[in-house]
Amino acid sequence: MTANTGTTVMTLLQALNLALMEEMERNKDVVVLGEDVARNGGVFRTTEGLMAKFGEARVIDTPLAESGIIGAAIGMAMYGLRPVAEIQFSDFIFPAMDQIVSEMAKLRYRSGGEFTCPVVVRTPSGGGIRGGHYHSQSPEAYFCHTPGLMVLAPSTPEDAKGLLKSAIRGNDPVIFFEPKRIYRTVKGEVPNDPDFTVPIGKARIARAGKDVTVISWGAMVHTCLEAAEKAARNGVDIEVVDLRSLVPLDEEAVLNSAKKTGRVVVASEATRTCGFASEISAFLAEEIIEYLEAPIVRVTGYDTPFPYALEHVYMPGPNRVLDAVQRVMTF
Amino acid sequence: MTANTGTTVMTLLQALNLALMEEMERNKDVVVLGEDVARNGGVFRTTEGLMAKFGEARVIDTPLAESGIIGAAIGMAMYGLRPVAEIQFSDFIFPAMDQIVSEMAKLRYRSGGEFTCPVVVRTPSGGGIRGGHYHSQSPEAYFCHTPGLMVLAPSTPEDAKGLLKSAIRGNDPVIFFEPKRIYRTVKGEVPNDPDFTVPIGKARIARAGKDVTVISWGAMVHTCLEAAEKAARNGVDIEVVDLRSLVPLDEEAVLNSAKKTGRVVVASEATRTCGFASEISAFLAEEIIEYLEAPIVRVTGYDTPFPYALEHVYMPGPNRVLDAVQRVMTF
Amino acid sequence: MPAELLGVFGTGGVTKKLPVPELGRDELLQLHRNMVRTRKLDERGMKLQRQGRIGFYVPSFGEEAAQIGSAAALKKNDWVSPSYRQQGVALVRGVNATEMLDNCFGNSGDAAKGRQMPVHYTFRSHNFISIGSPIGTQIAHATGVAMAMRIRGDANVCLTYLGDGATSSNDFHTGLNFAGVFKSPCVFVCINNQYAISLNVAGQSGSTTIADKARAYGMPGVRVDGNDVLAVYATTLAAVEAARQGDGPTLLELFSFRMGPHSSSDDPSRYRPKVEEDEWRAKDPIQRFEKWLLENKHMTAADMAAVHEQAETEMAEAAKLSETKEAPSKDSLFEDVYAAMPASLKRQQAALHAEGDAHAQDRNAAFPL
Amino acid sequence: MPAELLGVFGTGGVTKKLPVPELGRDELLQLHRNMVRTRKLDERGMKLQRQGRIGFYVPSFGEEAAQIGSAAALKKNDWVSPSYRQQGVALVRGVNATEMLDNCFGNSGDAAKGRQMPVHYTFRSHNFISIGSPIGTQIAHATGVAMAMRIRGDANVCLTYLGDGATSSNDFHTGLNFAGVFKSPCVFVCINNQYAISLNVAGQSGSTTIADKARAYGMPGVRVDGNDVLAVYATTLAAVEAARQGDGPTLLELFSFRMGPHSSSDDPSRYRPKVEEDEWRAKDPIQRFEKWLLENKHMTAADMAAVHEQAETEMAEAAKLSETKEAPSKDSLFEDVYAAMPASLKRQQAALHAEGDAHAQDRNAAFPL
Ligand SMILES: Cc1ncc(C[n+]2csc(CCOP(=O)(O)OP(=O)(O)O)c2C)c(N)n1
Ligand SMILES: Cc1ncc(C[n+]2csc(CCOP(=O)(O)OP(=O)(O)O)c2C)c(N)n1
Ligand SMILES: [Mg+2]
Ligand SMILES: [Mg+2]
Repeated sequence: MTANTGTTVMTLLQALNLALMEEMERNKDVVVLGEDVARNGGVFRTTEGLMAKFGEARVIDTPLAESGIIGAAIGMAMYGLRPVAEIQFSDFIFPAMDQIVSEMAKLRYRSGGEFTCPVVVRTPSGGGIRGGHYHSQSPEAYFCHTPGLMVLAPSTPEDAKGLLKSAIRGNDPVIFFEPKRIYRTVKGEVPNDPDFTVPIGKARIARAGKDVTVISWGAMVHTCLEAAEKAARNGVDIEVVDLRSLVPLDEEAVLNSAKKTGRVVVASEATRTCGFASEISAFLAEEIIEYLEAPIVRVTGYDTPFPYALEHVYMPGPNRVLDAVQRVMTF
Repeated sequence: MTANTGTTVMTLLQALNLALMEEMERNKDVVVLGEDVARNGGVFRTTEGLMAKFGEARVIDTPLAESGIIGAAIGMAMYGLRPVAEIQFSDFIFPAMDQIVSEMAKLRYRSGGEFTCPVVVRTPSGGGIRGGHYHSQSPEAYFCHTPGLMVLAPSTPEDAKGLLKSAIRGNDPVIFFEPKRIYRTVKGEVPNDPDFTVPIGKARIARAGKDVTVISWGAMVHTCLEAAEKAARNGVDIEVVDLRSLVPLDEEAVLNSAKKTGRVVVASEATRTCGFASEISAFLAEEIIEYLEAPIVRVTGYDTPFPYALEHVYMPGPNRVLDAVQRVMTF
Repeated sequence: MPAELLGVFGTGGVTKKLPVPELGRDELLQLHRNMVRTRKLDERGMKLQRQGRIGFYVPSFGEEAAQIGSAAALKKNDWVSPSYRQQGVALVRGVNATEMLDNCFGNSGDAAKGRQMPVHYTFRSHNFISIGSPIGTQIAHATGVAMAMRIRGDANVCLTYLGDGATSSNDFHTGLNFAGVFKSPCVFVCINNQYAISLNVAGQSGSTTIADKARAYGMPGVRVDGNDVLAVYATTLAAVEAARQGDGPTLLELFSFRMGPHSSSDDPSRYRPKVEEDEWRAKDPIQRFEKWLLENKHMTAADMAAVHEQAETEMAEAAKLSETKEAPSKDSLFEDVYAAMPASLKRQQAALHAEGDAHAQDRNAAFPL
Repeated sequence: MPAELLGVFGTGGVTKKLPVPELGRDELLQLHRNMVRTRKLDERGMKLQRQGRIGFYVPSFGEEAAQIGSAAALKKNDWVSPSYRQQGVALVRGVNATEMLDNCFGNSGDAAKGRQMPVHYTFRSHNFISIGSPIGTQIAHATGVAMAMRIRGDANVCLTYLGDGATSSNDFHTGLNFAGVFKSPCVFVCINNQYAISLNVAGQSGSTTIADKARAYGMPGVRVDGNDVLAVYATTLAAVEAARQGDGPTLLELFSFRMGPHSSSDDPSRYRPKVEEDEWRAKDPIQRFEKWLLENKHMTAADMAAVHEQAETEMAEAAKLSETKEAPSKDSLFEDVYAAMPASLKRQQAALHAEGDAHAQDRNAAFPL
């Protein structure tokens, strides 16, 4: 047991594991279910140790059916539990799409608030692990386009822990995208207080700056920060906004930063057309176009399936972000 | 048999039925499958008469499983057929999401072009028939965000026929959204020539104008045209761009109109966040922001599930389009 | 060897006769009364639709025994995960007709706040889960509810209803498979009315019976004459109590017939022979039960007439009451999307208010289908 | 009564003995050779992965009889809809090892143009469908291919492979259900290796056997000793020929064991007892077949040693060849998304070119997992 004060340095993966431990400890209605989550502790080991501690009744290895995982989680939630469902890779969320879009997202609304659906769907997302087509995608936009769902995408251990805890304690369904590429490489201070949470719907200024606003989320935030360090050496001061929460969006934080700098880049790994980067861009073009000194430039994955051998060409790196920054600075 | 020259006035529904008749006649690899499409002729009667004419082997009533319909259609297409699959309402496409996103869209790419997937998925879409939550949605954005798919959404009988025929003859998978609200109410001249097609990827200027560009697709085009007539009476000259094809997008047509007027409204029935309206907006804000005299305003459904009793409040009508036009005109 | 067809009345192709279940006279009359109420509610719903007073209706004609007999086997704390043809089940759970018709009118009295099409009910206080349109999804929910019951250690059961068409859905497979693995206290009641809109059950699956599908999930499959309310009651009770005692789930096939159209939008003459309908009209579950009640002297013809008349009046009055209630407020459009309204929805709501009544014209436009 | 376990060798829990199928010596040796080649290919694949030469590998250790025996029952014009553990099947279809290892290296020789992870093959000219990772989807494709064969009037059969885990997927249900309804010429071969990553088959489904699931779809279910290549061959042939003659589909359960890890990323010691692995090592399908071949004097020990050595050399040389081929071109990133490249992709491609080599640094960054 860690002390209730101070912080501990840990990886993003450890922070997630700790969040699950603490919430299961705190509330016996919290249950975990998914493929390989119990005995095997998850293919990424995010649920390691949970079965040993909380037993097979609350940490459940399910058959291989995402539709069943989410469908069962919805039923559990209606009965009063707080299921945390794992989808092994976010690429495999699509067999559950009907349960998520037609049921989970609409249940509160269509029942006039009689039934609620506090299910948290945790799912590792994004590229950079040489996973090719089906172990690399960033499908967050599908869920952002589905009213009734909250969509979270933390980038630091602290936020990962704090947001996962908020999601589990909240009363809405949440799709929680975990940046698997940086599960083990990004470390950071995480508050020890088991009641530490991060509020849903608040962005984080990952780096303050005055020349250009770069908006991002998930693993890509680190790419943007790297770009910002490089730019600083060339005298360009980038503000990096880490959205953390895509839905609900911290509109104020986005508007304020964009108004302040007048130049905006939105960076995301997902394919370009109809991605969440487009939404941010459209929001700004509708709300504060008069403040903008340059086009709103999107840095994204290409409109192709996710490749294997050419992954490193496909994924936007810091230099691609810098190209966009250059474009908006020199417009 | 109609003559090969001239035109015939018909409803959108009749135009779709005729397109299916002609393509099945033309190529015996074309088969139709779906729920209630054969004996019953489709719940909207779009496939009426096909079974009588082409037999049960080519017009197939399937069991109740969208995943099976699309999965089987993919297999058929790989073997060399050209299946036209019906999803009874676009709201019910989600059980097939895995087959569409993970398989249909990626098959050509992931096989290096060895396997192709010329499946056309026809599906009635949109609100306005008092269908509530599950018979009214406009889910086109999910598919626009999925590289490998073409996404079409005609608004007139001529385009409905011409685009469906192009889709069936083409070699890519197509999601074909039919504007069910206007199946029977919109009539128009349709060329008799059985080889008449409308090219995929070309927008249509539904109404030329010089003051404001209003971009739309599907049934909403008619709402925009109605708004344009009203605006004309007040001396505002609206250009209505009917995209017809969302993916691939006629970028040139969109850019040209927006540059010409400098004021853009994008109108769509779908929920707002991450809708295709946002994509158009983001595209313009990235490519030609310097031409714009005003914010790019989106007129869309609200970010709620689709309601029943208040459908008429939810759906954007001509006056809501006019409010947006007013906003961009008076900016 | 395919599953046997069980029945108490012993007619209609039954291959194995069951004993009459132990039920007191009051209970028998209650079954009868609810079957008649269901019929009358459906007649009223269809009439309201034909008159243009409500937009849509889904009758359950012919499925009264299947609904009433099965629902009667549940206890108050048990849960129901219904599909959209379960108005009779709701009546047994204690819902009153006005609550249902409020939904059909989409008025401000509707628990779903007028947000769904008619017959998409939600009755939380009756443990009757909100109904959606997508076929099959409720099956997996039932399994989840039952899993939760076990995790909590509650001696409750979740019973779900599904059609023959729904047996083809993804969630039939996952719902039954999960329940089989976790031995969840769940009963899967398939009302096989032989049609999924226009598709006959023979085109729905290659299996000889639906009950036979249970074997794929390691659970018992039981096939029952679904127009025999006593057989439905007895077999459901056995399955429910087995589930309650930890013996795991059962798949129950209630073999019946959809006597009416699929919904008020449907025209069965396009796809099924009249003789089939005539044949099944002779097996009307209410008439069969009434015959048995008369023969066994539980009721007189006069008693029955009174029940019919009361139910008729009940439904007429419920309709009258529902029709007077006003529409939901514009503000309700934005509520209940989330527990708390996010900034984006507040802005959208404010924009709607700003429109004022300027758009009344849009709103009153007639819809074309 | 659950399905019987059929076998020719008659060991390993077999409850019903089958006659030795009529196969000439060449055919027997061909089965043996392909089993050994599969083993050697897998050993090579794992080695290349451990050496860091390829990024990932999925061995099929223990499933050689299941793959080779079943694939040998097909004709050239038949189709295969595989999952990701079917390298042995590809060898039988006539694919050479270099074609496979080109895929594992993701090089420009790969038919999939280096776009997929290792072992995700595509061999159009061998009627071997492109492999995806999502579990189960290929099952519905097989049904569609078979439906198309019937529509075209071709006397071909489509055979699909799936794991025990895949029996829980949506598309297992829809694929088998559609095939049952349309009597499609399809054979569903489930290689029950008893594990889906860490989950034992007992946790996958409540049904006693996988073959038992066939009844839900009105098709025969056959359970076979999957480590007995002759039994696999004989039962698959019967199913394939029945399908070809219009008698409809069969579900075949090949009962086997995954002797290796799930993939090169997996560590089975976390979730399964060593004794289980030891027990099954004694049932190694290659050893069992070799024992039979020796006993029946089809081969000598020296013959066998030669086969092993040849296969070893074949795979080593294939790997050497594949390793020298260069990476796919940057331009290939944008090809094959559509039949023709749309304007948006042309712009994206042009932007990449405009970057030139400025981003070499991004591209050479090591990946952290
Ligand atoms: C996923 C999905 N696909 C299609 C539909 C359209 N649809 C509504 S009811 C129905 C038939 C259902 O048949 P069955 O399950 O037998 O129930 P019944 O109507 O006979 O009670 C269909 C196809 C739907 N609601 N959901
Ligand atoms: C839809 C989907 N969910 C999860 C996964 C991750 N996954 C890959 S293989 C596997 C287990 C498959 O087991 P089985 O079907 O028995 O095949 P085997 O690996 O034993 O050959 C899982 C869960 C996936 N690929 N697809
Ligand atoms: Mg039915
Ligand atoms: Mg397995």
